[in-house]
Amino acid sequence: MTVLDTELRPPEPSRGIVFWRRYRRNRAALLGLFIFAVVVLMALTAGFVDPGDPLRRAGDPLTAPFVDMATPLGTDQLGRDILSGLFYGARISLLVGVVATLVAIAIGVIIGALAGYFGGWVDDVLMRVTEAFQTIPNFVLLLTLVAILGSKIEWITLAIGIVSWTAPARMVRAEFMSLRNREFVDAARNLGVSNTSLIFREILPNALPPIIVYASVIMALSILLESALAFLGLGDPNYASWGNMIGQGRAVLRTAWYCAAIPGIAIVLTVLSFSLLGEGLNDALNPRQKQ
Amino acid sequence: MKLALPPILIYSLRRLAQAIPVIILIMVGTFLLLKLAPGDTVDALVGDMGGADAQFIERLRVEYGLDQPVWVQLWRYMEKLATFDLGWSFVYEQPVATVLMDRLGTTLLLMATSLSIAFTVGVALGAIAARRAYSLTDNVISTLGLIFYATPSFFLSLMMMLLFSVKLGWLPVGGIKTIAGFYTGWDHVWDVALHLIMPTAALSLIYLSFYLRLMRSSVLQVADLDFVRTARAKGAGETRLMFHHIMRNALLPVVTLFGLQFSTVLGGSVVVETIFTLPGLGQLAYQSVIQRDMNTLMGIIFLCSIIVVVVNFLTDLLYARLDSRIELA
Amino acid sequence: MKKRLSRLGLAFVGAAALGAPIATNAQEVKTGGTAIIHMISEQRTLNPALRASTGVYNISGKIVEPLIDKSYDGYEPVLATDWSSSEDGLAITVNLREGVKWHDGEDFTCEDVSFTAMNMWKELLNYSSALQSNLESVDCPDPHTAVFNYSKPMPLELFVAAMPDLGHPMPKHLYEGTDILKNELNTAPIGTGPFKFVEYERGQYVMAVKNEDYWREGYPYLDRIVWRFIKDKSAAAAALEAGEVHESGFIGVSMADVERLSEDDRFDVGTKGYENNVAHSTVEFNHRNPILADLKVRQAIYHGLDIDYAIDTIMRGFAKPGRGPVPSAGGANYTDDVKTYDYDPELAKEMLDEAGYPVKDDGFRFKLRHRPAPWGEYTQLWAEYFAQAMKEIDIDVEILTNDAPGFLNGVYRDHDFDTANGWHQFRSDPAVSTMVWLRSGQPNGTPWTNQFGWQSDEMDQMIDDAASELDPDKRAEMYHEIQKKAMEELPVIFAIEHPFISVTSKKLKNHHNTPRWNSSSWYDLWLDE
Amino acid sequence: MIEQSPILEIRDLKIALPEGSDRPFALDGLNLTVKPGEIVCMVGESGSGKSLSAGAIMRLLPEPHVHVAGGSINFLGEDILAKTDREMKQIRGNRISMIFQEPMTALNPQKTVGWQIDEVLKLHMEGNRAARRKHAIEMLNRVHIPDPESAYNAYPHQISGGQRQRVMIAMALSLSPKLVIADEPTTALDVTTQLQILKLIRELQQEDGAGVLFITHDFGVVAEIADHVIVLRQGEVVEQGAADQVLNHPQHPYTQALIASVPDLAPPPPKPVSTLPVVLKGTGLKKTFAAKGGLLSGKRKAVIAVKDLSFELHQGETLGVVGESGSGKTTVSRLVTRLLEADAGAVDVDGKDLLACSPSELRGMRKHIQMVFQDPMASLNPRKRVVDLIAQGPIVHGEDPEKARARARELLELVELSPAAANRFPHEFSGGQRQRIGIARALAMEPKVIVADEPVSALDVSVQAQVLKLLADLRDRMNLSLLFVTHDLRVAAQLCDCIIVMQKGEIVEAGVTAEVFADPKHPYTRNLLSSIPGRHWTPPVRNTDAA
Repeated sequence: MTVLDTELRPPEPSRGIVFWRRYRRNRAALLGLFIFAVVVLMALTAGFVDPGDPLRRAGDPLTAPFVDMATPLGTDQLGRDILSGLFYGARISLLVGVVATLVAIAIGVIIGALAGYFGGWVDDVLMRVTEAFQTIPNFVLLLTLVAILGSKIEWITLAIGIVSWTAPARMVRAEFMSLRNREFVDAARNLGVSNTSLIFREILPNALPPIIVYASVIMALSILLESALAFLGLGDPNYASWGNMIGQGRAVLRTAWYCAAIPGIAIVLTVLSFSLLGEGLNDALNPRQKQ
Repeated sequence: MKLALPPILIYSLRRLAQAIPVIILIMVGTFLLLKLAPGDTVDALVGDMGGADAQFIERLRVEYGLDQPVWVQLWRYMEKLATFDLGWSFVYEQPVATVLMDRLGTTLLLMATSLSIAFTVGVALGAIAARRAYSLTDNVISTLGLIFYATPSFFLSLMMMLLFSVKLGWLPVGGIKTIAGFYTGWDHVWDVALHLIMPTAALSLIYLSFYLRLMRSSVLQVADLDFVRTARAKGAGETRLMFHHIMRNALLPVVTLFGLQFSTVLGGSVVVETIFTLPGLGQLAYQSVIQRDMNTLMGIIFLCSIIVVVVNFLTDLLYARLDSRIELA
Repeated sequence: MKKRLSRLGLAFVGAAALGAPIATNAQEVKTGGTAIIHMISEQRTLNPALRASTGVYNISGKIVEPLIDKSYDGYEPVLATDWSSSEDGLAITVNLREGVKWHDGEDFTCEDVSFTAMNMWKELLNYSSALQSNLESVDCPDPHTAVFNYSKPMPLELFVAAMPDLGHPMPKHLYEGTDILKNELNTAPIGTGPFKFVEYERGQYVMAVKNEDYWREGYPYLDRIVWRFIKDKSAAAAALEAGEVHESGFIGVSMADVERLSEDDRFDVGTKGYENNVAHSTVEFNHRNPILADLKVRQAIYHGLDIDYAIDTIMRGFAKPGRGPVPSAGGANYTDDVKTYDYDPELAKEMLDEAGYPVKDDGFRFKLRHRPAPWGEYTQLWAEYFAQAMKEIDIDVEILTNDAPGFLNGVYRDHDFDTANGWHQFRSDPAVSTMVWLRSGQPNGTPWTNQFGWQSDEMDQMIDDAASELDPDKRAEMYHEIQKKAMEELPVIFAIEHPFISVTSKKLKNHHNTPRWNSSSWYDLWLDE
Repeated sequence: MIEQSPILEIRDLKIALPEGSDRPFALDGLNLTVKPGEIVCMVGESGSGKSLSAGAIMRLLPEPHVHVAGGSINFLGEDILAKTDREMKQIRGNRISMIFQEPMTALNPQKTVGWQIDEVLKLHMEGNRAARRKHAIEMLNRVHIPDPESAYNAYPHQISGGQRQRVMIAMALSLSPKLVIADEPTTALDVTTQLQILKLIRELQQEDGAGVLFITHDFGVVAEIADHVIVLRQGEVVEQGAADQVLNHPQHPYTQALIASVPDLAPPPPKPVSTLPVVLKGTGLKKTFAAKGGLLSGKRKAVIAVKDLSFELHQGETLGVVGESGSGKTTVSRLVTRLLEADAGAVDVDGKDLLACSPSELRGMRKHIQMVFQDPMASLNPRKRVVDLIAQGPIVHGEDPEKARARARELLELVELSPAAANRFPHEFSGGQRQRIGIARALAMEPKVIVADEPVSALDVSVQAQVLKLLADLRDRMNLSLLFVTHDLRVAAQLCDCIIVMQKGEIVEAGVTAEVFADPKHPYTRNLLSSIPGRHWTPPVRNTDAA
């Protein structure tokens, strides 16, 4: 034997670097990241680009894009600046996307973790509840929740989170079921680690990668759901949101296409970026599926 | 198996026994949830009428039993439901069962066509993309899939309507048939098909993209499995590999998704049915929510639960058919 | 802005010229064909004696006829031939048309009127049950004479004005002994009208065919009418353009499309035919809020609203500023000699300062929780404009969006709002419509009534007096006074008066030739195809 | 014997790996000849490139990432590398066929056995359905499948692992190929089955006169079957020659070291019967699993994993639990640590019944009985640094975190790892190193008993030897008591003082290792012992120690 097994390999680069290396191999994912960065930047700089209220009257109603440089992307029916709406809308869309996703993931993780970890009747009960939620068409449930709670953006976001948790719950449950009998969990249990620690310290971090990837899907769907609500006139009119802009813009679609089309394209691109981001994350976090 | 019943029947009964608590949970939950909403169906009706005087409103409430405590209302409803009586719709002034049956056909037609198109086309494109992974074909298909996925269905619907109905005049704007057309036989079928093209497209594209992406990764995964290597070592060609070895195994996760998505599609059809004025359950559900038409909404949810249970049962059977590892007997 | 505003006038003139039957004589009438009419909402019941709503009349008005209809020349006898009142106003005698048959072949008689009046109009019909609450009996001295007996005087003018909407007799022989509310005929009506009900596909359409035995000889011209339910306004516009629909009434397409289609020479676009169906876009105050109980604040808010701008952008010029509870279409009862509030944000700010509401550190004077009615595009836009305009005078507005029951409940039952907006329809006579906005003592939970916590004994007295005044001139005078007072005290802002707008294919002829055309029987409508 | 022309001749074969791999060539200069009727064994540890050579012969390399970069492959005198895809399809399965390692995954789960055999015939043979069916059943007969007719219609999951491998062999040999490539065909099988399969391959190959290229990592198997041996290391041939020559007179140091790593079948001399106290005692342990029924059968069948098991482990002693898969030996390791709840019985650790403890008592008791797990990949939480992994136990039990970490670093040295390893994550280590970390983790608790569940079965033979040596050293130095679960009789022979032989959840034989090996009483034990591959071959005297 020439090589001793106890010799260490050269240290590997940090997780972050490895992650980034894997991520950047996917060129589409880089594009996704770029668009996402642009959207985030828009959300952050909204206050600099237009310090005023994006809902105020900024010019003559229905000014076409590139006509008046005070409102470069034109104005809507009430003379609101579309560019400013686009920037402030990025905030709302991201907020809805991120918070609703967090809500959905949080509920999903708790339910899925308990069901998957304990199994037995806990699993049975929790899965029946999950099935019940899954059986009700989620958009109908969303409409019902919005009918109950009203169209405040906070409630809408919460409601979107509430209708989106079943898929992550099932994923977390499946992950937990496969991880709970892994040897490292047994090893930790054998050290005397408590159930709570096993669930949250040992298993959860290992169950997260597919959930993180799926989060990008929820985020995308949340934005689509918010816009569909707004389309049906159930958006929160106190904020400039892309969904609201489309919802109102469609009334003037035939005469002032830009009112709906510009935020529409913004939604398509944002959702697209989430989706590409998700694929990149998948490549980076679950490297088994290699190119 | 000691009982002399055929296994499929026993399995069905077992599934039914599992489904009943879920359905009861759903029904009670929905009932109480809807009761939390401000206002009731009388408010909605009066709003629709353009107003009414106070006695009239009071009388309606008593008539509809809305003056009773919630628990009494719930108990009465569940009692009736236990005999499969879905009650009376105060908004439609018809038995809920009639209201639902009127709509069910359209919805099933729309959902069935959308899902089957999404499924077949998605699976086919996904398989093609996976077999030509990372080529131009794959990139085109994957990009299309992403765009389908990212475009809100209402946006797509409006754009299609603008193009195909208004500008080109090829397709009707909405509805399920030409109303004063009085078509019969194949003309009628053709007429309905024409009306369904755009709604089907609008509804199916996002699911198509789901299936496409899932199928693509599933095929890529299965193609890496050992038995595919075995088949290749046997001298099987790529086509044979695809159809005899990869396809069936790769379809399994897609079939699972299919079962899970059925109720989501019903939700998605709310918007599409609204835009294309298709008299389906999705639109009915939305209307029932904003009209607080408890009985109708409960009926829809009930019907939907049953459909979902049946569809899941069928996908399980299909799954068992596809996956010989699952014993049928 | 001024240019747009003039459109309203033009539209009326143009439509009037076009609508008068004589003017179309130049063209020969064609018979046959199917008219397809867009309906934005679906009432689901088609019995006008159970539900008073334009959505019902729009369809069933062709199948079931009222005793009296309204024309541009006044009231037009339909199933009634003439009517008179006793001196004391306690009995109204109506002579009925002879030789009229129900669609199932039975004769139409006073028994039908009596049955319907006592069992439906008085008991079950919204709005009508208040109107007919003093109705004691309907006697039938002979098959074609009906005598309405009241316990308190009923002004004949009010009775007649109510009849076009609230005076549809239904066949006694098909309703007697049944549960009226669950009678199948409520969704498949049998009437005396020029069209017979054929089928009702829920969510899709209602179809009616020509009544060959119609009492007006030689009518109707059309073979068939189909009402299509299209909820989405953009889809409706597309259907109009694709020729799949001939008419869309009650602003069934978005205002932008109204404007666009008005420039399309395939369509007649106008407000004619809705003189009986004018509505007000409102701003409603919750006077329980001490800030809003202050008249100065309400006046300041009115000064802060640029009504002309709102008419121009939201209503595309198809409207005019409101002048109180009676619209300009209200005939003799209307006056424009009232206090007005011009757009003047600076003045508004001054008034708010004076009222003791200076701008605070957060940049606002106070905050209003505003509930907009969810009646579609323009109530929504009007709410957003309201919020926009209030911010200009440093009032913060939070809009609370709800669906219809949520809104009605929030405003009219729970009173959980500061301001609200919606629109309310004027039904030819102030006594049966807008007065409920001002009269106190309305039971809690009754929508579109004074649930604002505003109470004025003087106003209540004026309203009661006007309602029972039998002399039309005096009555009109009283309503002028009410309007003046309402504009001074501003319990509600009747901000914009807008008639409804219809988009009609030019293939339809004789359309919009009565002041409640969409609700009328269309016996003379024809299609040039 | 007449010198026959070779079936396969590989000259100077080079297989290139994708850029960024740890070496440029997976195989660098492979020379090899397979003659008719000859079994050529290619031996090497993981990563030696032995499986890729099979891929190259079949032209089934995952191109373009991995591709042939030079050399020639001649099959019956024709250049394989010059063939078109079409021609290759004709050759594959027909004239060259392959047997794979994992018969469960190598067969399509969705097709019947018959269909899969029929597929080869359909692809390469003229003849109608009936003729093909007849041929297939004949082949199933030849591989000694009990009921060929019903096996023909069975799905792979419905037959046992050994039968599946027989099906693979039937499939591979059905067209009497000239060359059979067997890629670790018995690695996934139990020892008794393994022997049968090896015999079968030998038997059929002799009947057909085919050449066999047999790829394996196991010198025992080599000793059992090989005519000719090639030893590979890191893509390079270090030694080749006749089997006898290589096995008994290895020339190259690497070969020597590898052979030296093969545990000797001779058990250690029996220790005097221990008088030391019993540290672990199992009494009447029982465990039944509710196996999941089929989709349509609601009832779950009960599978008895362990029934009525009792044993004693004295301090400083190593007790081996030996058995094939399904014997319940792994369940035992989980029961005594209470990672699984037993249905009945008691486990006395240090005089206290572990199974009767309340959850909080249990947590306290756990430090007395620690475990080393089988899978070095799965047993370390990939998201934790090594130092935290080792220190976790003491910290949970109330040790000061700083002290625990310092101790963890010391333990790393004890298991012969550099202290630099402390701050790394598990994926940065090799399998053997990870197993050392696992041992350190168990030691950190200073337990009374260590339960080791197949701790070396996932390791290459040379690494295995080192880890076993470490375990033995630590045991002796620290006077550890070990419960050692293994399927490998050679490993058991080397380490265990006493053994328990299990079959289907029951102890069939127990006793001092040397005695059991020398004179097995139970037929099953005898069968096991006589199935050990290469049992007749005694590795040459170790002239070098395992280093």
